[in-house]
Amino acid sequence: MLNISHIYNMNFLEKGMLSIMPEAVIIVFAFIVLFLTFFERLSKSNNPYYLSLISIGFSMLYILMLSGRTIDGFYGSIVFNEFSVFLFIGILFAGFLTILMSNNYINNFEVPLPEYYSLILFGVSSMMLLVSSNNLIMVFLSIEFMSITAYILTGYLKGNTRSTEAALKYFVLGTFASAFLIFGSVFIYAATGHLNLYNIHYFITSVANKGLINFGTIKIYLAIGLILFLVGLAFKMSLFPFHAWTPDAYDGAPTPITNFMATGIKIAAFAIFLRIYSLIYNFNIMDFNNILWLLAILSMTFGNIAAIMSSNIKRLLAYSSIAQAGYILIGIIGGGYYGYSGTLFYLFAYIFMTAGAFAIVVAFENFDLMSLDIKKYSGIGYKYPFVAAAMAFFLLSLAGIPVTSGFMGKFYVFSAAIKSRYDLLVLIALINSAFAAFYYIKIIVQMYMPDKEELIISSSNGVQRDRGSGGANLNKLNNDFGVVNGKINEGLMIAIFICLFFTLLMGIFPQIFINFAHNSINSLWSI
Amino acid sequence: MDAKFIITWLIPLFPFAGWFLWGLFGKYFKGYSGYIASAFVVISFILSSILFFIVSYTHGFTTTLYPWIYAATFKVGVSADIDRLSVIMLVMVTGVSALVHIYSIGYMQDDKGFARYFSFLNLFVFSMIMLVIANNLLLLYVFWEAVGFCSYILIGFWYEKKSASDAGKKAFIVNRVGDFGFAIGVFLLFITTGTLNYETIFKMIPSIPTITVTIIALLLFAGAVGKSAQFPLHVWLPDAMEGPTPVSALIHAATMVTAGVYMIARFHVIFSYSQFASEVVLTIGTFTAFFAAFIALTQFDIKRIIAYSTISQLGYMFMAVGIGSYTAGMFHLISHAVFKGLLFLTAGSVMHGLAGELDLRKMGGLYSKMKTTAITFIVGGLALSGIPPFSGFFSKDAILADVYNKGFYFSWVIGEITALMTAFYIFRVIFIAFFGESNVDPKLHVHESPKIMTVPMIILASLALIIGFLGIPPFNTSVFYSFLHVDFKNAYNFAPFINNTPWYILSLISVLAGLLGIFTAYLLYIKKAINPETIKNVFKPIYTLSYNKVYIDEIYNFIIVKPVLSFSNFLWKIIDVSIIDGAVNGVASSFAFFSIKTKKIQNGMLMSYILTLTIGVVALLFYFFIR
Amino acid sequence: MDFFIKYLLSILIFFPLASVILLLFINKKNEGLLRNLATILSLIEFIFSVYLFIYFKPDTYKFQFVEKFNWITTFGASYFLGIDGVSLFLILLTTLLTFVSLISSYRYIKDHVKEFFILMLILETFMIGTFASLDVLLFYLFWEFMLIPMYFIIGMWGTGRRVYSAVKFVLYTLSGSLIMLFGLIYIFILHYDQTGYFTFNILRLYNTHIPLNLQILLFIALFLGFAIKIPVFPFHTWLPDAHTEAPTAGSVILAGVLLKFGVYGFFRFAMPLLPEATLILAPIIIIIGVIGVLYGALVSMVQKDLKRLVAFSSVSHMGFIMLGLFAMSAISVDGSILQLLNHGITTGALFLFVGMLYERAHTRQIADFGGIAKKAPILTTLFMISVLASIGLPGLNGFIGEFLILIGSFKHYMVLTIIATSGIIFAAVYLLWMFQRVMFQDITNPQMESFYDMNLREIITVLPLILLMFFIGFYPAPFLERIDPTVLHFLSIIGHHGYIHNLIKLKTGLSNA
Amino acid sequence: MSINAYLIVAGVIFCIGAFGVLIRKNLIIIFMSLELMFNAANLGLVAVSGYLNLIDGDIFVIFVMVVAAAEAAIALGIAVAFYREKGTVDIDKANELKL
Repeated sequence: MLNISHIYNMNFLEKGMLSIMPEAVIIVFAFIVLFLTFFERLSKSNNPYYLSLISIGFSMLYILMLSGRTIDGFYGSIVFNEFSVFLFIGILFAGFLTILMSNNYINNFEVPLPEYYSLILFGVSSMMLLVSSNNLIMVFLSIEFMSITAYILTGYLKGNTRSTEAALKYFVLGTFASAFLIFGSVFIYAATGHLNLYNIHYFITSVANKGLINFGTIKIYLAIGLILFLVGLAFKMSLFPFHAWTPDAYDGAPTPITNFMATGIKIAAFAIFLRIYSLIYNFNIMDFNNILWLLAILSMTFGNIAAIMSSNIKRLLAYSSIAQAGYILIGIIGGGYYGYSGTLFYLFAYIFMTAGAFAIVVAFENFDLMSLDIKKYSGIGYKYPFVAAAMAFFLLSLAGIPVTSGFMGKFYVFSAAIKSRYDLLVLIALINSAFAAFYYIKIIVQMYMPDKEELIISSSNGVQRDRGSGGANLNKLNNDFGVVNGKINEGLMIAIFICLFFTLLMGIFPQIFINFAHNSINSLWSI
Repeated sequence: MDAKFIITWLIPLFPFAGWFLWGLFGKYFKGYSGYIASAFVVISFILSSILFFIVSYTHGFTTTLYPWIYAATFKVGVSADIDRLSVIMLVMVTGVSALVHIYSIGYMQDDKGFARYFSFLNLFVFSMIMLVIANNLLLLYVFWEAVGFCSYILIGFWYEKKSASDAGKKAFIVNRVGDFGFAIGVFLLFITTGTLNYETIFKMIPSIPTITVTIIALLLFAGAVGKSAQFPLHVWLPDAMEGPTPVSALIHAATMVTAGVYMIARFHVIFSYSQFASEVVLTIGTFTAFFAAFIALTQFDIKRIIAYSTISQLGYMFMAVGIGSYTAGMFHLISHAVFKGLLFLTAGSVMHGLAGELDLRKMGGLYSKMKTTAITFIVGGLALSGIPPFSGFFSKDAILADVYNKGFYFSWVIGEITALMTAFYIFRVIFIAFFGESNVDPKLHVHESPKIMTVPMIILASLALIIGFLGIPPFNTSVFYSFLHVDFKNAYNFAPFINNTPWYILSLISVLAGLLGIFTAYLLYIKKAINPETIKNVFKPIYTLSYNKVYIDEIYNFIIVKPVLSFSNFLWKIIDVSIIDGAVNGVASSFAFFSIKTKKIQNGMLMSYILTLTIGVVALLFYFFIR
Repeated sequence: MDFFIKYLLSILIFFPLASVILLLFINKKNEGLLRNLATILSLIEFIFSVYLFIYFKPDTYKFQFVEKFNWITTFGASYFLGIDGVSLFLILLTTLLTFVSLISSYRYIKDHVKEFFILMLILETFMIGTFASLDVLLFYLFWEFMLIPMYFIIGMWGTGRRVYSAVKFVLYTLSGSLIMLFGLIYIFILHYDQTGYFTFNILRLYNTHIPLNLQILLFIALFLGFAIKIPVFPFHTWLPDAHTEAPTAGSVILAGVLLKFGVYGFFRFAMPLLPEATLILAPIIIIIGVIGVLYGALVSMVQKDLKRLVAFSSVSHMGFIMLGLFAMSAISVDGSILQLLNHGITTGALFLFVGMLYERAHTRQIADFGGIAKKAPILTTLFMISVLASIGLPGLNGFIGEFLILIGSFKHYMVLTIIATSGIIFAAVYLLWMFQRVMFQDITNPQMESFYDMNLREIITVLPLILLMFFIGFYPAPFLERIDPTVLHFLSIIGHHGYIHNLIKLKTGLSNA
Repeated sequence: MSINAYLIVAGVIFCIGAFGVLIRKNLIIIFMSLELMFNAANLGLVAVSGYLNLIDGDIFVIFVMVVAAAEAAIALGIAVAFYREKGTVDIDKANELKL
């Protein structure tokens, strides 16, 4: 129970600085990296890369120092608590992995490095701000901050039409969506008269206790406001009707950035949505759950069905990430202690399996810029046993096969949903993941069982055009084992190892993470 | 571990060991395996004779080797039930087997599967012994099937011949059909009595409603019909002649095929308790006796003729047990075992002399070339056609007399006619094969079989002379009767004697019938008084019917085999592949179809993306406002 | 030593994984070493499992070799192992068959040897784990991951349309077991609602009280999962493809062990958890089973491909087992469990022989064979023994199981049992016909002239199975006396439910014993 | 004069902006419509905070303006890049990524 007045009375500045320390560290480093541009020699080498890694390390350090406390700064518009710690760590990992992937990849293009890394760092900090923000203004600001970095990074490959187009689409749609978001917050503001999330919660509670919640203007404003706000966030979470940007942006963006969007942005969006939604969950305002129920089912079904016939690995993963968003939403719908902790757990698991998959995509792109078509993966199981095995493992995790974190996450959110009796939802989700397994397995087939014979569904779907991220070079497609020789640099290896480690650990000994998630959920209401 | 136990279990042990040895190390023993195998069987023959005397001077007993299946309330042990019935069977089985073994040494000597042959033969003897001494239905059923398997493997002994392996398969499957009924009978018996042990069952029978007993009896009889080649399921036995001749002698004449009769005798309590079942047995027996003899009239394959005569003789036995005179049935079983074994062995010796020739039309005038064979064969023939003083006369008349005196006149008439036909067809064989002018292919040099083959034949021939006197009429005062009858004392007397015509009248009639048959054959084939061809043409339809074995095989093929196969094909091609699997793959490909359709949303046009987004928003707001 | 006995199950589960790690360090070029080492390790594993048999106390239904450690305290899931008379033999079967199939694939597997043996050992770990775990979540973990190694084995070393078969196998089974997972989670939550604490301990979950209509729905959910694995009649179409295309070792494990999981699942989970639904749905399931018996038999009668024939024959055998299990009389359930082992042994052996034929002739079409007997007497003899065991010839293992099943089910389902019994005729027909066409008659196909007999390795491969066939056939007591208490307890668990209690007592013959 | 009027006006402006984005093909005009939507939101905020005599709404407006400016910069950057490659600012030309 936060008491505003008591905050106003005290010296808030140091509290404020303390509360944003982890973000601040990263921002500072981001600037340092940015300044490297002025020094020709430094910027060419790998310094920005190492610096940014270090910065993540430092910020992690600060989080560990601060963890366990609950600090709110800037008039309670920023809150640092266990909840944020959990997500900070997730986001930092996402950024860390992204940076690790970027190293070799981005050197293949003639683009300035320092800006790139500093933008990633800015992105990370913005996400952290987003998850720790406790005020609609703050939410809006950090979302915009995040999006802007994402737009730039998406279009970062200068002279690459696909990249630019992706940036364009992403930008237009993103801004469109955030317009909805802000307009939604207008209505919420109008309904409650507060921008501070906690006050909103407080207000709604009181109104609800008076039984006026579904009454008159408040109701209408709140409804419109929440729906529009939801739209704004659902866009970032890429839930079904608002998913449209996902495949294109994922496809066009440089692969590390795709990973960044898939992991970091999605987590941050989900986290803030969870935080806001948990405020209103209890007094089921115009049974908002049904809307989410619908969105969840639509997203997972659409994602899976669309993914079945994708031949481009990045697009396939994009569709699958839409489906995954659907699964994660189940946790939020399930609600309650287990639902929310399950959601967090799933998010954390999701980071590593997705990042792992993308890391391997990056690895093969580094060998051969054409290798985005799944057909090009044929036979790599034998050429690169370890990497292929890892890929298989991540795909299985995404498919939700046991001993992987994916299964534990699914199991967690599903049981939470059943606990609050969303049987049909879970059933549909399970059936979904049954046929979702097909396209993950399709990739494994390509990797390990290469031959001319047909699958149940002939892999020869409508689009056969090469979708490399470099200039099209079709004659390279013809050789059978698509991937040219090359060695995977240690950065990627580390990334893959980290992902493997966590995916396996969360699959077999999830208890630690579950406890962690529980703590963070406990602190969610102790703002 | 008393003497009885040891002796009892040593009897099956020896053949069992033999099976093992020849099966595994046959090739190291080379020719000796035959001698040792025979020795084993002889030993168990001696043992069973000892047992015979033990039992005949003391009383029967039960002994258990080890508990076999103990599952919940279902408890069955491997245990033997030794009484007079089983010892008689034991002596018969081991005796005939011993002779056949010895005979086979000569017959099979230059066959590459020598050891294999003897291992299977030993296995058969083992199974037959166990079948005879079993004291519970499960054990009986087990070895019931085991002997079936032995006959399968021995019929198909020369597996390179398609006909042989076909015949083996046919035998096994037809037997399975019978065993199907038998198994159901066992189940029914178990759930009604809660046990499978003979004594317990027999005690409980009177307390069971007659209808149930009848059903049980009929089901068990189905097994007997399969095993003993009675009418609907007789088709396998003639084909079984593809096997080596000693096998036919042992399995398909003397022992296995009589298991059905033995089984009914063993279960006389059940059968005698249900009159209807017994009458069914009688009817089937009577019909089969006539039917088989009718087919045998016109065949030319010497072994097949004898096979059909076996079927017909088994028909007699079933008549006997069908009217409740079990002793008579058993008596005919024993004597038939002897003379039919003899006939087969001699036939084998003929084949041996003619390099495997079976067709009557390619024989003739063999008497001069192979005297022993001829004489023994004739002895067998006389026994078969029931001419005194050969054993067949006594045993067959024992049956027919009972049939008449118990008032089953129709069956009696059929029986007599059958006797006539029997005498005719067997002497037809004798006259054509051993007398008259020779149609033998001049190239091959016909020779008498070696001693090792002829001696068993001679022994059997003399037995065929002697055995009969165990049952000197009137039968119910004879040695055999008095010995065995005690085992059937608690049979339920459902068919009392209604008139006692003195035996000699009835015997006279049947002897006359026999002589008439022989005389007809003489007229036709020696005197040539009437040309067989003319008769053939006169009775054209009947002849063809008999010649083609009444088309039973063809009928089965048409009404059973073909429909089943086509139905299975339908199941596989249509139901399995098209419908079920089609549905499965259909789901998959429908997903593919949907996938392609859904991705149309993702058409790359910014316009449409914005449109979807907006539609989403509107839809949500709409959803809210209509609520 | 007592440590060894105490943690024997864990050792059994993780020993293969340890061996995998060992194998990882061996250069994949060095194939001979890989083969021998893997085989020896699996042999050691088998020897360990024999200890299980030695130290198993036969006269109790209580779980033995129990190990329990906390795993996920939040959900009350624990690393909870233990075996009773049923899982004991299934584990033994698993270890034996793994060993056998490893020897059998010495010559069959030519490429990616290392991967193959590693996958087989991983598979073994997960199979044993599935049988040993008494914790539902743990069970599901093992159960589900088991698909993956099998999928690779079929897909990478299979023949013909291997990828199609592999994918079909995985998707089919996966969709089933996901619906099953739904059912399991639901029961888990129901238990939570009633008691207020989470637990996955199956023994605790047995006490969950579920309203009847819900029970039936949940039973259907679980049924789908297990029935697809077995496979029961309409869900069987993955089986012929998978069996046919898989390499020999794969088919052996698939038929020998994987099919058992369905029945085991019914025995351990579906039926005790949802007793009333079981009692109500039993007739329907039995009807399905009986249909399966005839269907499998008839269809295999017209198969042209050896492996496909054997595959369909196991559909038929599984029908028998379902009949026995759901007739729920002590005798028939005993029979079903014994028949599980028998089917594993027999069908495993059959697949081994088919594999040998394939190695020599490079064809599986029955029409291409003929007259093998002349060339390969040993092969013929042993092959014939296993064929006869599969037919259910007395004196061999198959007979005992089938007979117990039928005689046990006869009381309550007379007509259905009679129909099922007719299956033994068809079994004789299709198997003997196959055998005749393959082994007997004269050599028609010239390339059979070069057919050679079994070598020592192959004889060693099948010998244990053949011996077991005879042993079980002549002396099944050691097996039955261990299975029996478990089965009676199982039936009493089902029985402990209200009005049906007495009915069950009647069924099991506890009262009229 | 209740708050509804302001919000309705704001809503109308917002919808106009949305329609602009929806139907126009020229990139620049789409950006302008986006700005319009933002400003509609601003109007709403100002109105509400004025109505409730609160300050934070107005603060929000300032932030929104700043963000809008920043976005405009990005937008123009992307537009220029797009024009460089495609020689037009017609968004229908942005159809390389699809399906």
